[in-house]
Parts: sequence; C-alpha cells; structure tokens
Amino acid sequence: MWQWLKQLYHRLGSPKWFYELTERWIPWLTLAAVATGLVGLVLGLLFAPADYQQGDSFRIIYIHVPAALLAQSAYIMMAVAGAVYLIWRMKMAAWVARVIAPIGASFCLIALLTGAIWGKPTWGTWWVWDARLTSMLMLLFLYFGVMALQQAMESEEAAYKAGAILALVGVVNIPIIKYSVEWWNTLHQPATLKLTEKPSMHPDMLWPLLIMIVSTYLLFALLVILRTRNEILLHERKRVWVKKILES
Amino acid sequence: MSLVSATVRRDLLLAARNPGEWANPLMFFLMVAALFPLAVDPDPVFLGKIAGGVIWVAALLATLLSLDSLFRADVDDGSLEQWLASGESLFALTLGKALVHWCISGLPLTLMSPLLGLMLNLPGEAYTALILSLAVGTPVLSLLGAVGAALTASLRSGGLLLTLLILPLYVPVLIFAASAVYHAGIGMAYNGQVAMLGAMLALAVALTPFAAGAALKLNLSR
Amino acid sequence: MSLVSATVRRDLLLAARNPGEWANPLMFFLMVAALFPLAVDPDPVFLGKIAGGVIWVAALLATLLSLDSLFRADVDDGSLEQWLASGESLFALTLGKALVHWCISGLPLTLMSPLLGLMLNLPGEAYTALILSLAVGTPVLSLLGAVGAALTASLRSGGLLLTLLILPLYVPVLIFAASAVYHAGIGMAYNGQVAMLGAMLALAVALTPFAAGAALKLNLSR
Amino acid sequence: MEFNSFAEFLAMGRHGLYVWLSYGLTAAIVAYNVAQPLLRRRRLLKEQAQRLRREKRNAPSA
Amino acid sequence: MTPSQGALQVNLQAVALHCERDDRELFSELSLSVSSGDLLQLAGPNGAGKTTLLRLLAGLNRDYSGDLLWHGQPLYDNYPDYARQRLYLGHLSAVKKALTPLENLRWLTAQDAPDTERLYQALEQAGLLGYEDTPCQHLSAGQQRRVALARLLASHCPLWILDEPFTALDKAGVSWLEGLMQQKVAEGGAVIITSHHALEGIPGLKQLELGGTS
Amino acid sequence: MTPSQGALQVNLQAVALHCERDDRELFSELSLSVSSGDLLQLAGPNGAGKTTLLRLLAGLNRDYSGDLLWHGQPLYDNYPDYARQRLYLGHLSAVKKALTPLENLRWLTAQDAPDTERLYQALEQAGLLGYEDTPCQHLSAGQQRRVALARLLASHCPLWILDEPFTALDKAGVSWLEGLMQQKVAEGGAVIITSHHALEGIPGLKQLELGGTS
Ligand code: HEM
Ligand SMILES: Nc1ncnc2c1ncn2[C@@H]1O[C@H](COP(=O)(O)OP(=O)(O)OP(=O)(O)O)[C@@H](O)[C@H]1O
Ligand SMILES: Nc1ncnc2c1ncn2[C@@H]1O[C@H](COP(=O)(O)OP(=O)(O)OP(=O)(O)O)[C@@H](O)[C@H]1O
Ligand SMILES: [Mg+2]
Ligand SMILES: [Mg+2]
Repeated sequence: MWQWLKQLYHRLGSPKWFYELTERWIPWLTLAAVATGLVGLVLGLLFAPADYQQGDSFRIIYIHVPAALLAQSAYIMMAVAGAVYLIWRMKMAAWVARVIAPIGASFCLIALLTGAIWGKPTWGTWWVWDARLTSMLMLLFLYFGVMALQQAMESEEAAYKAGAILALVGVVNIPIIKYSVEWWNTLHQPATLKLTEKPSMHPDMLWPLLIMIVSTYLLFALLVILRTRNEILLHERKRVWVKKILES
Repeated sequence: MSLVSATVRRDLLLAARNPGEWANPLMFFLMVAALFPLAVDPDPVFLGKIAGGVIWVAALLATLLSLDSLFRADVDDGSLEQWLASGESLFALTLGKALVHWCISGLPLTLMSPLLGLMLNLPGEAYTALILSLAVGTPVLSLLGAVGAALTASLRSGGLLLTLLILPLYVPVLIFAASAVYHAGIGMAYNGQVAMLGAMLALAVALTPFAAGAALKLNLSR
Repeated sequence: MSLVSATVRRDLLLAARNPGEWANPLMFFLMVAALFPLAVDPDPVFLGKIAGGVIWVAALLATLLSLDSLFRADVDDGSLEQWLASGESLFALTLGKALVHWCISGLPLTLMSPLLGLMLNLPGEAYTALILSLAVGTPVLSLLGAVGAALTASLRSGGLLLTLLILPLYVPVLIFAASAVYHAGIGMAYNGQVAMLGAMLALAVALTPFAAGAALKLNLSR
Repeated sequence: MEFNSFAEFLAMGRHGLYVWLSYGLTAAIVAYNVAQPLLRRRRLLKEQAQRLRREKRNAPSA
Repeated sequence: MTPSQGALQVNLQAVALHCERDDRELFSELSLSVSSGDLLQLAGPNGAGKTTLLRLLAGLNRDYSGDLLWHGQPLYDNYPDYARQRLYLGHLSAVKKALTPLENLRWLTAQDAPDTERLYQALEQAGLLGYEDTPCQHLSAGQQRRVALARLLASHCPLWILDEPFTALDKAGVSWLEGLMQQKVAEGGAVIITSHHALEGIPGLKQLELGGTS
Repeated sequence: MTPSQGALQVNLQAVALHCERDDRELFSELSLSVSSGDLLQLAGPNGAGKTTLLRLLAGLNRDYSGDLLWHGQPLYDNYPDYARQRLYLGHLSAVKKALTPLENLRWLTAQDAPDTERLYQALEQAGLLGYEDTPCQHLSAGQQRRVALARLLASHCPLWILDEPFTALDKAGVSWLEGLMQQKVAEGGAVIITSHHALEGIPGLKQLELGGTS
C-alpha cells in the first residue's frame, strides 16, 4: 500500500506522466461532465416539482448549491496543493494550486450571484448579512487575495510560495470565520431572513441536485486539468517531449 | 510629445502592467463597506439608513490609501528629480498625475458603488445621487490628495502622515456628498449639494496643482 | 546581544526618532471615528449604539495602515537581506517585529480608546469591555498583519494588497470584539467573547511567526 | 414534465427573470472558464512553435 | 523649441559660491566657468561636496550664496530655458523596474521626442540589444545603469551634468562612456562629472579638486 | 558561540554549478573552491552573472543546480553555522538613514556584539571620526558606504563576500579597503568580491572571469 502510494506520488510529480494520462482522460471527462450536466438540468428544470413555497424560483438550487459546495472544497484543495509544494517542492503541486484559484473564485462568484438573485424573489432583497452569505463573501476575498498576491510577485517561485502560505493561513481561518460569523449572527440581532433550513427534500427534487453536484465536480476536474496542461506546456517547453508536441 | 503626456502615458502603462494598482482600491472599498455590518448591526432597515454614509467613508478611505504611492515611487527612483530638472510646468504635471489617479481609483469606485448600495440596502431613490456625488466628488479627492502626496513624497512613513494632512480637507466633500445621498434616500431634493460639489471641483482644478507643484519642489533640496 | 534583541532595540529607537510612526496611527484612529458621525447621523442615542463597532473598525484600519511599513523599509535598505544572511531563527525575529509593532500601534490605540468612547457617546458600562477587547485583540491584529506584511514586503504597491490579504482574516477578531463591547453596553455578560479573543491570541502567537518567517524568505531570491 | 408549454417553461411561474438570469450568468462564467484554457493553449502552442523554429534557424549561424 | 544642432553653446559661470551643510563649510569663494569644449571633473574625497556642487550647478538646489550665471544671466531668471539645454543624471537613474528599457528610454527622452528608430539605436549602442523588451527588474545593476545612460545618445542638450556615471559599469562600458563624453566635447558641448575614476586619455580634461575633512 | 580568533578556517567549494535566468544560461559546470588565504575576484562584463553567483555562494539564492559545500558538507545542511562564519555585503548596505553611524554599526555587528570601544575604533578607521552622531541621511554617498564597511573591522567572520564594495569610495577609501582585504587574507581568512576595479598590488589575487553576452 505504502509503496503504491509512493509510486503514485512520484508519478503525479512528473509533468510528462500527468500530461499523457490526462490526454486520454479528457474526452471521457468531458463526456461525463456534459452528460451528467444535461441529465441534471433536464431533470431539475423540467421534471422536478415546483416548491410549494417558492414556486419555480427554487430551480436555482441546481446551480447554487453545487457551486457553493465546490467553492469551499476547491479552497481546501488549493491549500493542500500549496502545502505539498512548500514541503516537497513539487512543481506540479504549485501549478495545480495556482490554477485552482481562479476556478474556485469563479464558482464562489457563481454561488454568490445565484444566491443574490434567488434572494430577491424569496426574501425580497438581494443581500442580507446572514452568516452563510457573509462567510461566503469572505471566501471570495480570500480567493482574490491569493490571486492578487500571485499576480503581484515578480518571480514565479516566489509567487507559488506566497500563494501557498496565504492559502494555508486562510484555511486555518476559514472555520474560524465561518463559526464566528454564525455565532455573531445568532447572538446579534437575529437575522430577519434565513436560508431555508435543510429541507427533507422530495426525491424528485433531490436527485437532480445530487447529479448536478457530481457534474460540477467533474467540470471542475476538467477545468483544472486543462489549465494545468497549459502550465506544463509553458514551463516544460524546453524538454524534449514537449518539443515533439510542438513540432507535430 | 511633451513630458506631461509622456508621463500620463507611462503611468497608465504602469497601471496596466500592475493591475493591483487599480484593482486593490476597489477591493478595499468593498471590504470596508462589508466590515461595517459586521461591526455594528446587520439589520437591513438600520443598514439602509447608514448606507450612503458608509459607502462614502469607504470610498474616501480607499482613495486615501491609493494616494500614498502617487509620487513616492517617483521620488525613490529619481523620476521626480528628472521632472524638476526638466524645467517643465509643474502645474500640468501634477494635474496629469491627479487625472491618472482618478482614472484608476475614483472612476472604478464610482462604477462599483451601485453594487455596494445593493449590499447595504440603500433606498432605491438614492442611487442616482450616490453615483452623481461620487462622480463629481472623487476627482476633488484625487486633486486634494495630490497636494498631500506631494508634501509627504520624500518621507519614509508618509502614508499615515498623508492621511492626517488630507482627512480634514476631505471633510467638506464628505459632508455634502453624504448629505446628498441621504436626502435623495428620503425623497428630498439634492441639487444644492451636488452643485456645491461641482463648485469644489472647479476650485480644486484651478488651485491644487499649484500647491502640489510647490510642494514637490520641497523634495528638491535634499 | 543577539540579533533579535538588537533589532527590537533598533526599531524602538527608530520609532523614538520618528514620532510619526506611533503618533500617526493614533491620529488616524481619531479621525476615522470623527468622520463617521459626519457621514451618518450625529444623533447621540444612535451614535451610542454603533460606537463600539465604529471604534473597532477605526482601530482595525489604523493598525492595517501602520502595517505597511513593517518590513518594507528593511527590504529597501538591505536589512532584510542581512537578517536572512545572519542565519538566525526567523520565528523569533518576526515575533519581535510584531511585538514592536504592537507597542507602537495597538498599545497607544488601547490607551486612547476611552476618549473616543466619550466622543461617540459609548454607554458607560461598555468601557471596560472596550479596553479589554482592544488589549487582547490588537496583538492578534499585529501578528496576523505581520504575515501579510511579510508576504508583500518586496512589492512596490504593497499597501493596498496587504489590506486585501489581511482584512478577511481580521473579520473574526472584529466580530468577537465588537460583540463584546455591544453586549457590555446593553448590560450583558461578555466573558465568552473575551475568552475567544484570548484563544485567538494564543493561536496567533504560536502559528503566525512561522508563516511570516517563511514569507520573508520569499524576498530572498531577487 | 412540470410545464405544459415552452412559454410556461420560460416564464417559470413568474420567476423567469431570476431563474434565467442565474442560469445565464452561470453559463457565461462557466463558458469563460472553459474557453480560457483552450484559447491559451492555442496561443501557447503557436508561440512556442514559433520560438522553436526561430531557434533552429539561428542555431547554425550563432 | 528644440535647440538646433548647430547652436551648441555652453556658457555656465559660478561666481563666489559658498555652501555649508550642518555648520560645516563645504566650499566658499568657489568660482568656475564651463563653456563649449570643456570637460570638467569634480574630484575630492568622500564628503567633499561634489554631489552638492553638482546639484547647485544643475539648478536643483538653491541652498547657496553667490551667483550662478547661464550665458551671463542668473540661472533662475530663465530656468526652463536652461533646463532644456542641460541634461542632469544623478545617483538615481529614474528607471522604472516594471517597464522595459525601450519604454523607460521613451519617457526619459520625452522632451526631445526622438522617433523609435533613434531609441533602438541608442539602446543598441548602450549594449542592450536583445533586452529591449525585458522588464528592467530582470536586468543586472550595470545593465540598468546603461538604460539610464542611453538617453545621452538620444538627447540634444549641449551641457551634460553627470554624478558618478561610471558606477556599476564594466570596462567596456567605461570606455564607451568616455568616448561619448569626448565626442560631446568635440561637438562643442560641455560635460561636468563627478567620479572617483581616474579619467585617462581624455584630452582637455580639467579637474577641480574639492577639499574634504575625511 | 563566538568563533575563536585562532580557528580561522575557510573551505567553500562549488561543484558543477549551473544557473540560468530568463532562459539564458549564465554559467554551467562552474566549479570553484575558496579556502583560507584566498582572495577571489569575480570579473566580467555587465550582466555576466557576478552578483547572481555571489548570492548563490552566500546562500541567499537557491535557484541553481549543482553542489555547494562548506567544509565538505552541503551548505544548507548547517546554514546557521555557515551564516555565522561568512559576512555578506550586497549592493544594499542595510544602513538606516535616521540612525547615526554608531547606532547602525551596533545593529550590523549585533551577532558579534563587540563593545562600544571597538565600534568607535572601527568608525575611526573607516574615516568617520566626527560623524559618529550625525544621522546617516546627512552623510554623502561615500560616507554612507563607509558606515557599512566599518563592520568588516568589528567582525570575526573568516569569509567575506562583498558585492562591488568599492562603489562610491574615493581613492583613499579604495586603498584602505584593499589593505583590509589583504590583512584578512594574511590572517587566514578568505575574501570573495565582485568589482570592475582593477585590483592592483594585491598578492595572491585570483580572478574568475564570467563570460557575458553584452
Ligand atoms: C448571496 C446569497 C447566498 C449565498 C452566498 C449562499 C451561500 C450558500 C452556501 C455556501 C451554501 C452551501 C452550504 C453548505 O452546505 O456548505 C448554500 C446552500 C444552500 N442555499 Fe444558499 N446562499 C445564498 C442565497 C440563498 C438563497 C436566497 C436561498 C433560497 C432561499 C438559498 C438556499 C440554499 C439552499 C436550499 C442550500 C442547500 C441546503 C443547505 O445546504 O443548507 N441560498 N448557500
Ligand atoms: N531578478 C532577475 N530575474 C531574471 N533575470 C535576472 C534577474 N536579475 C538579473 N537577471 C539577469 O541575470 C543576468 C546576470 O545578472 P547579475 O546581476 O548577476 O549580473 P552582474 O554580473 O552582477 O552584472 P553587473 O556588473 O551589471 O552588476 C543579467 O543578464 C540579468 O538580465
Ligand atoms: N541632506 C544633507 N543634509 C545635511 N548635510 C548633508 C546632506 N547631504 C550631504 N551632507 C553633507 O555634505 C557633505 C558633502 O556631501 P556630498 O554628498 O556633496 O559629498 P560628495 O563629495 O558627493 O561625496 P561622495 O564622494 O561620498 O559622494 C557631507 O559631508 C555630508 O555630510
Ligand atoms: Mg556624491
Ligand atoms: Mg552586479
């Protein structure tokens, strides 16, 4: 088991291996992401029953919730990749970490935008300072911080390291932010409006949601792979195997 | 091509090379506005009442912070010395600098402000007043700020000193602008306040570049 | 005398030579708190309700601004290079730097805060909570800030970027501290919040110097 | 099937604006995220291939 | 407004200059005159006041007593005119790290506004061929200095005032710069520099020794 | 912890160093060894990679491949130990403008912690007598450089690594510094410098010429 893990680690560390492997994966991943996405959307938009309170506006859930979940896990993945880079100096990890930041920020933005749009018909306002909304906003800022910092650094290596350090500090803080915000919101003046409590959802509503969540993660994997491959091409451009690709 | 237009072009180029220069004030603006509900009270009705004031305070602080680097970098790398050695009119140069500063700070802030209005539950009637007051008020902030930045350009820890010099000058702008937004929010007329802001802008364009130019010369005898 | 204590002494000496370094954050603190009533509603009852939050936001921003120069000057004049060349523990060095920073920013702010409380009509019961929360909370701000300052030390326009990096991390401190003051004001217990601040301080002392030290090394390969 | 006609589907029970705005924005953001790496890849390949050719040409003379 | 090539005319006079810093007299009763064809080196130990004198002559520091005359007129009576006739290059080289040598040079020579072709030539002569589009932060100390010096080639000013221009230059760079100065002088211009280098083989070099305490 | 005077021992080896910047190879297969009694000057045109190599040797830049050995051990295995044995002085001199030369020197030598008497002596030898209590912003370029150099006198490190130490020094300063380096070498220390100066009259000087493109 341990040997196998070690081997996997060394393979993962090799850009060439990653590049060639993903070459084969991409079509399947694309297919899977699109198929699940289509099924989820059709089921969610056409077949799921309307919510008895919110009517059809609840159909926003099929993008809102997957995006929100992904935005949070992507940050953790970014921090983990950053840590791997800091500890083992694995270039691949640095590229993956860097590549996740804009994608995670995009999904965070999607969650915020769809949430805000959803809020208008259900709460009658675009934004409230609810605990979950606030901590999501802070997550977006953390993403922006990582991106801006990497952007600003002159040398590439410094950019990777700085991004990783900040992501790690942020990861320690995410739970703190989340709990403090929740706690603040319950103790302070109670929020006039609340996110719907986790409902015991009708299976016809629930299934499309689960499928959409899967689809979103697949899409995320695809995006990360596509961007990482570009990083590999750029940084390994002087390797023989990349030159071959370039010449063909 | 005169030195002034060359400098404007160079500064815009620098801003384009380093997106942080215009993106950071924007983010700061957003964040300060987000801090207030956390620190005081997230109740929407309450927030709606203070929204105009909070947005303006945030805009003012964001402008202030971005001012610090207005002349500092030019002092440090010798560009300022070359300006002074060039013998060209300092009036035009400082005016150009202030213009560039507004383009990369005040203008984006103005465009961004409706979003903050939404988040802080600003009354619907107040949006026009908010945008108008920012559009007329932020250039005044940039111009006045240029004077402070020029005065503190050669100081190491200038950032905070600059704040001290400039904040009192910003008070009139803040008062009229916030009052414009507030009156708009309760459905009253606010042309008077905007007219005042306009007058301030005219005055600032005419006078501050002289002051800033003179201040820059202070950095000369080192 | 080790390099750490020499650095602490040198930095205190520099602060003594240049009073602006500690006086400016203080003045900024005062001014932001003074701007606020101008921008919103000067009604005393209303002010009293938001006083705690406003004072804390002002303290937070003042700390933030003074952070910018924490390592910048040392990078520019080569002191940082010498630190790194010295091979001494960066943990101790950054801890020392954060300590000095707190002494010249957080500590004066804490001592000054009752005055602001008076100006903003803070309820009488809330003073102890205000001072206590500042005394425990501002060191956390300095420590977290040191990480941001270290990350941005070699960047030209670091000031605003630093803000962007650090503000989200400051949110928990702000929430607990403001809530402590608020609860004290309406006569409720606030030990829970102060205890949380204490826990954060312990965590920050243990962890942030590592992060800051690692970040400082980045400025090495230039 | 929850909807009887396409018009009804578009209307989303009076909430059409919100639903389609959300889906539209999401689609735009996702589309950008998909297009960015693909376009970048194309540009990268072109640039690097050019560089290679240039180096090859210069190699014997230099 | 651009000075025509033919009219290279330098006539700078200092009469009975006196300057003190921190209660210490740097020089007094110092008189000098620089006219077309002169190459003047200010020499002296560290702290003698070379930089101070140079900045006085360049019109960047008014903290003195005595007279400075440009073509017989007090310098500050028509400072913009003087400013356009002399080129000053101090310790700091006004090179922006984020910009490329070409962009930097374009700003540095904005007053003369030479065309891009000329700028490329200047960079080439300064030995920066191949670095035109590299941000200056990626250049070595000497290369950054060369960017600043390249403007000497693209400018028409008859009078050059240079503070330690040889700093960070390698041997090839030093002789290139010496050649430039000689050429300027031969064309009827004039050059004032401070340097601790011994300038050899430059005909017509005048030296002004400032005394120091250290 | 303070290294005893008698045990001056330098043994620094670089094996097959390779370094590139921005796709340009600066040096490859570069090997060198510096031991007690050596005085090594890195020479070469601007942009050749002198500063880069110096920072590698000082342990301030890990962006290379190859091996760096200190007494046969990889440099970074015991970096703090190495750090205490070598003194590095770069382009930037770590002199705070608001402090006096004495205060600056005290910080610069904090690791060796010499007593104040020693510091005064060092300043005196550096030609700063009378300026001990003047804030450094009031000193000339060369005087500020001398403050930074004064620490050479107050330190016990056997290995000095200096980047263009002669910048801004006058002739007296140059020969003073040359004397210091000779003395260090004679005592069994070693010195590595970069400089565009021709170092004359120093016995045992080795030169390493780095090639450049410019
Ligand atoms: C800008 C506004 C909003 C933001 C930032 C936001 C954020 C989030 C986040 C982060 C989650 C995932 C929580 C988790 O499981 O970890 C979530 C889930 C959810 N949100 Fe939102 N939300 C917003 C507005 C809304 C609105 C207006 C509604 C509907 C009234 C809504 C309904 C839901 C539901 C039903 C879930 C899934 C159930 C759950 O996990 O509790 N959200 N939202
Ligand atoms: N931060 C950097 N990033 C990328 N390349 C750099 C960087 N610094 C220097 N270089 C490149 O490395 C090469 C060597 O630079 P280095 O500073 O070592 O030269 P040097 O020999 O010290 O020259 P000089 O005599 O001008 O000081 C230069 O060609 C420069 O373009
Ligand atoms: N800003 C200042 N304020 C007060 N005194 C100063 C200032 N700058 C320089 N001095 C003093 O003036 C004297 C001359 O300084 P200057 O810089 O002109 O010397 P320099 O001849 O250029 O020396 P170097 O060869 O070291 O560059 C020095 O003794 C210095 O102490
Ligand atoms: Mg000088
Ligand atoms: Mg060098």
